[in-house]
Amino acid sequence: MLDADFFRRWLSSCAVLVDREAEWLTELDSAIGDADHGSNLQRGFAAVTAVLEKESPNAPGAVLMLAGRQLISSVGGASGPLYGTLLRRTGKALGDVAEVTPAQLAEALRMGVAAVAQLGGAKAGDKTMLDALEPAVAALGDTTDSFAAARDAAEQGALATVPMQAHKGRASYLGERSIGHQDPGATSSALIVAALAEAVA
Amino acid sequence: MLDADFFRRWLSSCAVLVDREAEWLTELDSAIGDADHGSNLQRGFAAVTAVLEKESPNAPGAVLMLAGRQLISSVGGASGPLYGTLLRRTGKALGDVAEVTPAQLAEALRMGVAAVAQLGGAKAGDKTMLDALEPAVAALGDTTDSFAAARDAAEQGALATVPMQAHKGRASYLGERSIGHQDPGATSSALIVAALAEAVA
Amino acid sequence: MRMLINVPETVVADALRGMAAAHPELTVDVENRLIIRRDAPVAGMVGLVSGGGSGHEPLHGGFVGPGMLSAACPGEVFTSPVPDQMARAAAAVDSGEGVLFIVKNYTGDVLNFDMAVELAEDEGVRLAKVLVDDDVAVTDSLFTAGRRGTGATLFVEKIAGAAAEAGAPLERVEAIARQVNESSRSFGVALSAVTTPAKGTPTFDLPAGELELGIGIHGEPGRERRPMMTSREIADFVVNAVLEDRRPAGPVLVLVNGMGATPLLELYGFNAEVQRTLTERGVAVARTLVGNYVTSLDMAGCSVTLCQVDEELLRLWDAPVQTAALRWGR
Amino acid sequence: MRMLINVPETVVADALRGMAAAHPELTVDVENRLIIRRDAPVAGMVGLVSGGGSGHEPLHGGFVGPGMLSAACPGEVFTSPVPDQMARAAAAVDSGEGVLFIVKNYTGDVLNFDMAVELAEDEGVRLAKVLVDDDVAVTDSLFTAGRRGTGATLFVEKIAGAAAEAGAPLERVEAIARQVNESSRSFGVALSAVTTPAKGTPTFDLPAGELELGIGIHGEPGRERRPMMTSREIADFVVNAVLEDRRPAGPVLVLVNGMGATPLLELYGFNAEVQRTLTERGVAVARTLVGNYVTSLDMAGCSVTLCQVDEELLRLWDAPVQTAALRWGR
Ligand SMILES: Nc1ncnc2c1ncn2[C@@H]1O[C@H](COP(=O)(O)OP(=O)(O)O)[C@@H](O)[C@H]1O
Ligand SMILES: Nc1ncnc2c1ncn2[C@@H]1O[C@H](COP(=O)(O)OP(=O)(O)O)[C@@H](O)[C@H]1O
Ligand SMILES: [Mg+2]
Ligand SMILES: [Mg+2]
Ligand SMILES: [Mg+2]
Ligand SMILES: [Mg+2]
Repeated sequence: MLDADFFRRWLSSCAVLVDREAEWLTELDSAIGDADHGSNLQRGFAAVTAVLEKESPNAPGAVLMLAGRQLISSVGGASGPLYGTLLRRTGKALGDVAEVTPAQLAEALRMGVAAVAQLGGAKAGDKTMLDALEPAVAALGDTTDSFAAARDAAEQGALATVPMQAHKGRASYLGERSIGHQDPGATSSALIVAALAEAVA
Repeated sequence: MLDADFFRRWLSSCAVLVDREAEWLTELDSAIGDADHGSNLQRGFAAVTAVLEKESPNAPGAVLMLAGRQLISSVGGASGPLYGTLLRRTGKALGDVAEVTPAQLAEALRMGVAAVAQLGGAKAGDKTMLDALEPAVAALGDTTDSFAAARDAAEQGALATVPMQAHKGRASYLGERSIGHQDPGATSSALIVAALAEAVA
Repeated sequence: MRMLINVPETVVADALRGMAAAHPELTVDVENRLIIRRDAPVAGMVGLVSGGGSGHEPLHGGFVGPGMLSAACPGEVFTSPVPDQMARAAAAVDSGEGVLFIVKNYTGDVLNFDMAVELAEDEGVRLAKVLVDDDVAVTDSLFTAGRRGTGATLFVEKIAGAAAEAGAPLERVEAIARQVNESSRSFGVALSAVTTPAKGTPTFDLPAGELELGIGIHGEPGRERRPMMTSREIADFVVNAVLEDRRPAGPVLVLVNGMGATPLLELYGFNAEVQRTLTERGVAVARTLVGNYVTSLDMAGCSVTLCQVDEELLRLWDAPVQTAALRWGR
Repeated sequence: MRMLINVPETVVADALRGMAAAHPELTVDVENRLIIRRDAPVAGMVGLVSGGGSGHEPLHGGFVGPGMLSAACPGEVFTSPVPDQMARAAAAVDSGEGVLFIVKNYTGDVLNFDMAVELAEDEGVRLAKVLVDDDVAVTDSLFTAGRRGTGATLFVEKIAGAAAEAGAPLERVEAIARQVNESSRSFGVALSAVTTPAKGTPTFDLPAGELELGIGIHGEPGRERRPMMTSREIADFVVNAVLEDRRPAGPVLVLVNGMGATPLLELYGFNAEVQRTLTERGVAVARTLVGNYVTSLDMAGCSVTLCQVDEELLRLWDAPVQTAALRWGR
């Protein structure tokens, strides 16, 4: 069973990974975007860490909803509302129980990812975070073992964005020139899913 | 004897030499000035050439006064009024005779150079055009043979500005950082004197 | 890094403090990142709120004041602001007549402003929203995020601002803003890439002697790279791109906009070529504005925006404006 | 070369054509290189003429109009104009009340304006001349050309312009201009060198990560090179240099001026540091102006000018001005 502490660990792993890879994310965003994805997420997850230190909700759902709200209020850009919605929607789906099963989390995350797709209007193949998030939630099963599979699927998904032409977000302005670059949002999504696997290890 | 045609030849040699060395003059001016000396003189002597094609005064004095006025009206910067005054004052000193002797020219040029010193307030050693002009007019004698000596003296004078610290003009803003560079104005003065030697050859 | 900054993290807050000091006629809320007309809310007047990533100054903060914006919300550099800013701005400028959000069409801006609409409506503010999407370098289709908002933002903010100042109701101000956007088209070129404080190196590599055609204002590369062109050739190319997308049926406002690092001397020279090519193509020019207004930090380059105007829009354009960056009339 | 130009030879004429198109409220004489108030000569008003090399835009042409200059004479890039221009300008703006020449203290400008004084006086115009020499980076001694004229030019032109507009006689306008210059001091820093159209490469080599202290506005290198400093450190250094030369005895006008390529975002942030250090040193600030006003083409960097003002100068500063680049009041 996964309790609020597990979710705090997940989010703090996210913060660590994003911090570590911030320069790379910004580098990727500079090739086909506006060179801010790394600093956006650094700022966002630092704010999440800070708010979770101040307020300590006891339910997984409340932790994620608080974190999501904080991302929305501190990131800006496209990724702020999108990742914020991912966490908020997932948290909402978890309800206010004190512990959730991996299967419940998998189901809730699928709803979170669907909410991202709906908000941004993107679908698989558009070269966005969805290209990492969708394979990840598809790989999630009934046990925490599946977190590692989700991580690998997200990583594969991020790599698979390289040959794609972007159809959503800033990278779409480049048309064919967006081909040949890895999508920054898909890359950070892979980090977030990797953090999930770390939190359970 | 030197007639109006000789002075036209001198000025057209000036135009040719300045054209050929314009980039170098600008380069020198970029080290300790504002990177315009070459284009300033190019513009100026092109205008002189043009006006002399239209109007053809018959007296040496008139040729130089027209050329000087044209430099003043087309160059701008420090060198426009200074070289303009050099030619105008020299021309004035030559009066309206149809031919002048080398000795008369030498005397007139000395008055021209003195006028430059008075207008700009500079003296030998200040790292200006005077450091080429003064040795040049000192080397001028009673025959046209002395023109080559004047050319060499001007060249030496220009080279001698390298170790000087500038006390006049833009280069003086640099203080000690002006040391180690050849003065652009002294360099163009050496060209103008070299043109004199060419005109007689 | 050739930047006049302390650390990348504080550039926006530092700039707001500097604006506060230079412009006592504005209310600058450094903590909440808002620039507001000192006299807001103005009784009987619709509020106009815009915002977007920083790095495009004077857009938007320099356009706050009588006759133009009621408030501006600056985000981090090239990052759209967060919904809290726009919701707070809406509350601060609402006199009861409602508030219009002017949003440049970028995914981030659209999403954050949409969330702000929800927040502000929860607070009881009546809201309308206009998207600016004038950049013809981007194909507007189902397979892109749509055209970007660039230079036309200035036209929309100025003209809608004049309408609001004159007491037009929300629906009318919104309709006018929409008309201005629909009548406007832009195209931009870069002669150098931009360096953001966070990255510290140019966002793309543009060798001297080449230029990028169809760039945006966020350091994104353009659609195409070419060997350097003359001012005359660039004017022909840019104006052609704009006119091919929309051929104005009447006189136009012209914005010859610098991207930040192109000297005014060059911009004015470029304007001469833009006017020449417009004349050659039979486009009548009503007014021309030349300067660095919708910029991209230290990018060298320019953009041209044409906005077809009828008598009403032209009257609103000419109406008095009193902001940090745009002032005339009274 | 990263320039939006046709050929170096025509940049000034091209820019004047572009200004003419953008500013129907000005008389722009492209052939004779003059920018003149449309209503000149104004009966009963002293004429104000300035000029200098191009490349410092909006100085001087952007400051022509009611409340500031009567005419401006642009030279080639970084090259002072020729006497014929100033003489012609003087004749065009003289209403019989005489004309004041405002001359930045550079050898070229001084010599050419002096020749223009002779020409104009021959035409019967009564002339006065004020030299602007505010740059404390240059030692003012018998062994230099004296201090350079930089940012204070804006203060002199604005304040003397307001005095002239108010009908002050030539002697009074001259005295006020002189007082403004004597009350002003500046210091500038460069974060990059400048590239002139004629040369096409930077005038000096400034590696990223270093800055030049004490630069002028013509691409001359400064007095000293140092490793890059923060905005806070630069503000301390610059303000210190200015105050060491002249400690104001009363409130000051502050100009935080960009050299051309430094983004407004950075300039405003720098202004925050300038204001902080002024407060720490007990200097009272009456007004602050932030922007690119006295520029050096595409140079990155900034300068700070302080001008001590009494009540009269402050009133004249606040008086209405209607030019392309500076506008307020009415
Ligand atoms: N419509 C969308 N749907 C899903 N993801 C998107 C969409 N638009 C952009 N993204 C993701 O957001 C990432 C960029 O995030 P970020 O750089 O933080 O925001 P911005 O593009 O506003 O600068 C992209 O790499 C992409 O993965
Ligand atoms: N006061 C002066 N007296 C004599 N020559 C001077 C003086 N000031 C400058 N010069 C000469 O003028 C040259 C610079 O000319 P130029 O570059 O055309 O003008 P500017 O300095 O106005 O750009 C200097 O190299 C110097 O030789
Ligand atoms: Mg981005
Ligand atoms: Mg020079
Ligand atoms: Mg962004
Ligand atoms: Mg010069």
